Amino acid sequence: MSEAKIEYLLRLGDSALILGQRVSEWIGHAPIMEEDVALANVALDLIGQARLWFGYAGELEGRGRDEDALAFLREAHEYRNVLLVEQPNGNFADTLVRQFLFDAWHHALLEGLSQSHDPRIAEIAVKALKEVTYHLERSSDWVVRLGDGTEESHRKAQAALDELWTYTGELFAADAIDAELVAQGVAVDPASLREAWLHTVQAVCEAATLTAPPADAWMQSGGKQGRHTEHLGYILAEMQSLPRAHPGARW
Amino acid sequence: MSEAKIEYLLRLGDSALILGQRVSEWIGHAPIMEEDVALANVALDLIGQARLWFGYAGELEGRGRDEDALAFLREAHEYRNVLLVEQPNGNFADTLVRQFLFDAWHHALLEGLSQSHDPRIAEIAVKALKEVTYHLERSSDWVVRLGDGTEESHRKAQAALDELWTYTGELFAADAIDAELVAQGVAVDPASLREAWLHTVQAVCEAATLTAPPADAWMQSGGKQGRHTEHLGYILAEMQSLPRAHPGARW
Amino acid sequence: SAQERAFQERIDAGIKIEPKDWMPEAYRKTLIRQISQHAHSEIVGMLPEGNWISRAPSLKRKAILLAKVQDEAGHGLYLYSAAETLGVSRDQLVDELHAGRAKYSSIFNYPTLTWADIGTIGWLVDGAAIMNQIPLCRCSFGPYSRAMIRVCKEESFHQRQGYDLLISLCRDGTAEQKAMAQDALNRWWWPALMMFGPSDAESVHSAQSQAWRIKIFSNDELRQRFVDQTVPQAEYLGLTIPDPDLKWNAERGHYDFGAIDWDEFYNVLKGNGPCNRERLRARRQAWEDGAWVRDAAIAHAEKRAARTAQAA
Amino acid sequence: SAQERAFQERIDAGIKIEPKDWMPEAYRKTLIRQISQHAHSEIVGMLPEGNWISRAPSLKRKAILLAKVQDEAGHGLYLYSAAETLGVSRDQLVDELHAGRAKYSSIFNYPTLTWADIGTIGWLVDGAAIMNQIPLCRCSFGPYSRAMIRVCKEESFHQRQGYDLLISLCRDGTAEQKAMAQDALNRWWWPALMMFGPSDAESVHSAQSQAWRIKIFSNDELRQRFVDQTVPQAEYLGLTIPDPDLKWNAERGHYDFGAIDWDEFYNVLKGNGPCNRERLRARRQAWEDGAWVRDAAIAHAEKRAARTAQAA
Repeated sequence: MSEAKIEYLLRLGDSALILGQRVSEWIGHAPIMEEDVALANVALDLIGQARLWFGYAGELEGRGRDEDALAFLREAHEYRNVLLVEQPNGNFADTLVRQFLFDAWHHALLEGLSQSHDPRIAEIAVKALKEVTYHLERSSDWVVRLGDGTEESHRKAQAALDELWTYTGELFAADAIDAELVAQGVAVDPASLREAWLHTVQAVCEAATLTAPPADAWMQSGGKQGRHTEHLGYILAEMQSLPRAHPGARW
Repeated sequence: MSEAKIEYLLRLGDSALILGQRVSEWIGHAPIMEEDVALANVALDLIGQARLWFGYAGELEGRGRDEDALAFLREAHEYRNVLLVEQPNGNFADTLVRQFLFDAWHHALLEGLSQSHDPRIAEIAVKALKEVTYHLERSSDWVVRLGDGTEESHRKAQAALDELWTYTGELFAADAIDAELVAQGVAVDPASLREAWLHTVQAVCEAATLTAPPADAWMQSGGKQGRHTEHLGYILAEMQSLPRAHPGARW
Repeated sequence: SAQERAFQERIDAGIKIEPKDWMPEAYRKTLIRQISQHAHSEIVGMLPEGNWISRAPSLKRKAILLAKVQDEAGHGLYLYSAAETLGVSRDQLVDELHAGRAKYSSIFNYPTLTWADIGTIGWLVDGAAIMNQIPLCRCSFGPYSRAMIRVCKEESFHQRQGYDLLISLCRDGTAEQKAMAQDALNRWWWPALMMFGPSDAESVHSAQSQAWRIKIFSNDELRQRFVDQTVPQAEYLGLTIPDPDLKWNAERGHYDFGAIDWDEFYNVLKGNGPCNRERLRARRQAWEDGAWVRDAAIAHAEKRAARTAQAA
Repeated sequence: SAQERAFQERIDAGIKIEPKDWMPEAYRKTLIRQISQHAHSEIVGMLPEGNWISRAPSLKRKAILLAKVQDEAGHGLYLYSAAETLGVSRDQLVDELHAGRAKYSSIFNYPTLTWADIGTIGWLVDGAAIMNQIPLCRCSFGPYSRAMIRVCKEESFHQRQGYDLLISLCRDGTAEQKAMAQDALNRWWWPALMMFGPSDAESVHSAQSQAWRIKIFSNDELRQRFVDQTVPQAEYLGLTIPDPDLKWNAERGHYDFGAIDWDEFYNVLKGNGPCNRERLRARRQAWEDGAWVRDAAIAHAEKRAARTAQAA
């Protein structure tokens, strides 16, 4: 039982960490200085959330792995983040559309998890939900601004949406881990989030004059099960380089 | 004594390895398919040379560090390559101008080392010299082609030359290690290579209709002593990721 | 027609067709499609393996991998040359690839996720490629046949190197390294079997191509041969082939194996593989980013020619 | 003039000058230069530290570093706002930076080569900055003084965090970690001392700035104070300050220290530091790459305003 829960917590933590890592690559290079602040803020929130999920996962596991052991000493195939968050930053539209597609899901998920029968999960979800409410507001605003901005920004936002869409399918696909925890009232059924997500996405796309790709398009999957895209290995090589070079050191 | 020689061998090996690593980033992405082959060829030669220098360094050191321990288990500040080779690939002109500036020096250096009183060094240098003769021919040809090609290619080649020039100074700067080995007839005095290098560079620049920056421009230094640019850390993080993640494993 | 009959008789007699010989238009077209598809596969195939050059875990393995990817570029170049003897230019063929109109081997639309994938590609993907290509060394079109002889020699070398890499992981390696190899086999096994193409019942063009001797064996024959060859190799590595239906059939003298998921195959072919978009994008980008370099090379060659002419 | 006399009297009486007040043109210009230089330093200063966000070795340290770099962006923003009260726009100031006409603190032209550099920057660079800035909390120009109060509060927090990072490396860490810290100190010590500017004998503008109370202490005074504060901190870490001439002078009640290599200082100022070109290029690139985003934001705001107007 506990094993499924650990796996589930790693999925939550890994998605938050990898997106936080990606977003933080922007800092110092944002198109507007206010965005250096905003991007750092989102990255900080996500990394903070990852720490909470990892902390709980490590405790349940009881093998002495703390948040840093989980973040820095697992390989790509042991990571459980969704594929969406490991996609490259690309241009600002790619980054903000990725953020928006994730936020809309993350928000619905955390709303659900704040009702979890596991009080620790519920508590973390409540805290994270406050942050993610702001994330979603911000990324929605940007998608609208870019979609309904200039011709160039519209083209870029639409291209980003078309490109990233294929990674949204697995957000709603349940596997045995989900099923087990849903049955216990611990987790949320991913499929149940889809309607709310699609509703948000369609509303924002409409305001942004963007066209959401067909809901039944071909979808990639595998991230939650540890089958990633070629990008994750590079992210981890960089992120883990220092702890890996100094085994056992503390920082 | 041996310590200076080990240091010197690491300088030779590290420059070859890091340039080989940089060049190999191009494979599969070259502007002309024939260049995928040629770039791979240069990278292969350089990595082969690094293996020979490291092999000898490891033997002299006698602490059981083989070529892989030297390549994969040293940190940036322990690397002794010149700064020039760690500079980013940039566009094809940046890569080929970097290669040319290095080849012209490397060629003169290996010519000198093939007369080294250390027979092992002389032997490796003779072998490497054959390869580098071709490298220099190729990179000179490309510099001429790009410099005396289109307006755009001329502009890019000149920009690359202006950008990279500041990293050529340390190629000719001797320190205590050099002095000690020069006195023993083992190494070549870096300062003695400068004239031949400048002659090659000026001849190629002339044919390429490029203007070499002033010889007395401000020069960066530090690579040979382990003070690098911010780029090297990223190169090593990626290159070393696998051996670092699996301490003690053999591949 | 009489020409066609004479052509077929030469083929049946085992005489090679050379570029200057008369040939039916359909033969020419089929060959261009087949050879260029093969060339594109070599070129696109550089990408998944190139992905690990910078991260190869030893200098020797790095050199081997670099040399292998270099060979692939070389194979691409000969094969385009062989296609060019049929009256089409490399640039035209490459345009077709970049426009998404030409195919390349679907196997390269799978990602290389770990170092073990590099060994597994050598072992299975090169292994399957050789199985497909060795018969083509005897194909009817001279330039293609000669290119295949050279390619096959190098590829069997690659295959041995890939297998050797896996031996290091599986027989001499740590538990993690062996697990990495098993995971790679799990992901590459079925795609490798699909490399032989649809089963004979579904396969189009086969009969004509066999008559022309540009296809020698059927897809299913080759696939069976591959399975028979590979199973003992997996056993030696101590790896489990991810097929519960796999077992030796003493009666047939072959291994039986499970049903292939052809939906996946057609899906990847349609562009829905994990890396289709990325592979094509990487090649297009290389081409577009390199335009100014090619322009410069041409401009310089022209200047030089003009100067030589003036001097004469 | 009478106006000028009255202005100086207000300053002498410790009354703040506010943007709407009359002020001498030279006072305005000097302040714009000083405040914008400070703002630019915050913005460029994000780069050397940002270089390690992706590689921070623990999640806690990563969060701390992110928050710190975020604060720097925030400081840049207040400081540009303070400068804007003097009748110049942020875009104008940023253009000056990108054109290479405006200065920023030379310290950011040194590379961050190891993780210990992040701690050392917090300890020494923020330490020196605070030393320079605390007096400015009492400077004569209201918006600048208020910005400085906020900035100093956050920076002293950063300094403590930097020092704490070094404690982990030096007192609780491995020999390699401590060596990393010593190496960082060796590289950053002299550049940190140079942050206080040329010695008083060489310093231009100082007298007038002191009269206007936009400079409170002399460069040499502040530098001495910094050395006196820092030496015991280095001792606690067990690190050696790379200055053979450094020693306590009981008579003066201060540490004596060696001569500063001003050639290096002027060289870096001239653009020859290890990272001058890269820093400026990174900022310019961010600006150029972001142009379409800023255009989109403006276009959207205009569309929205037009729609609102139409609806009304």
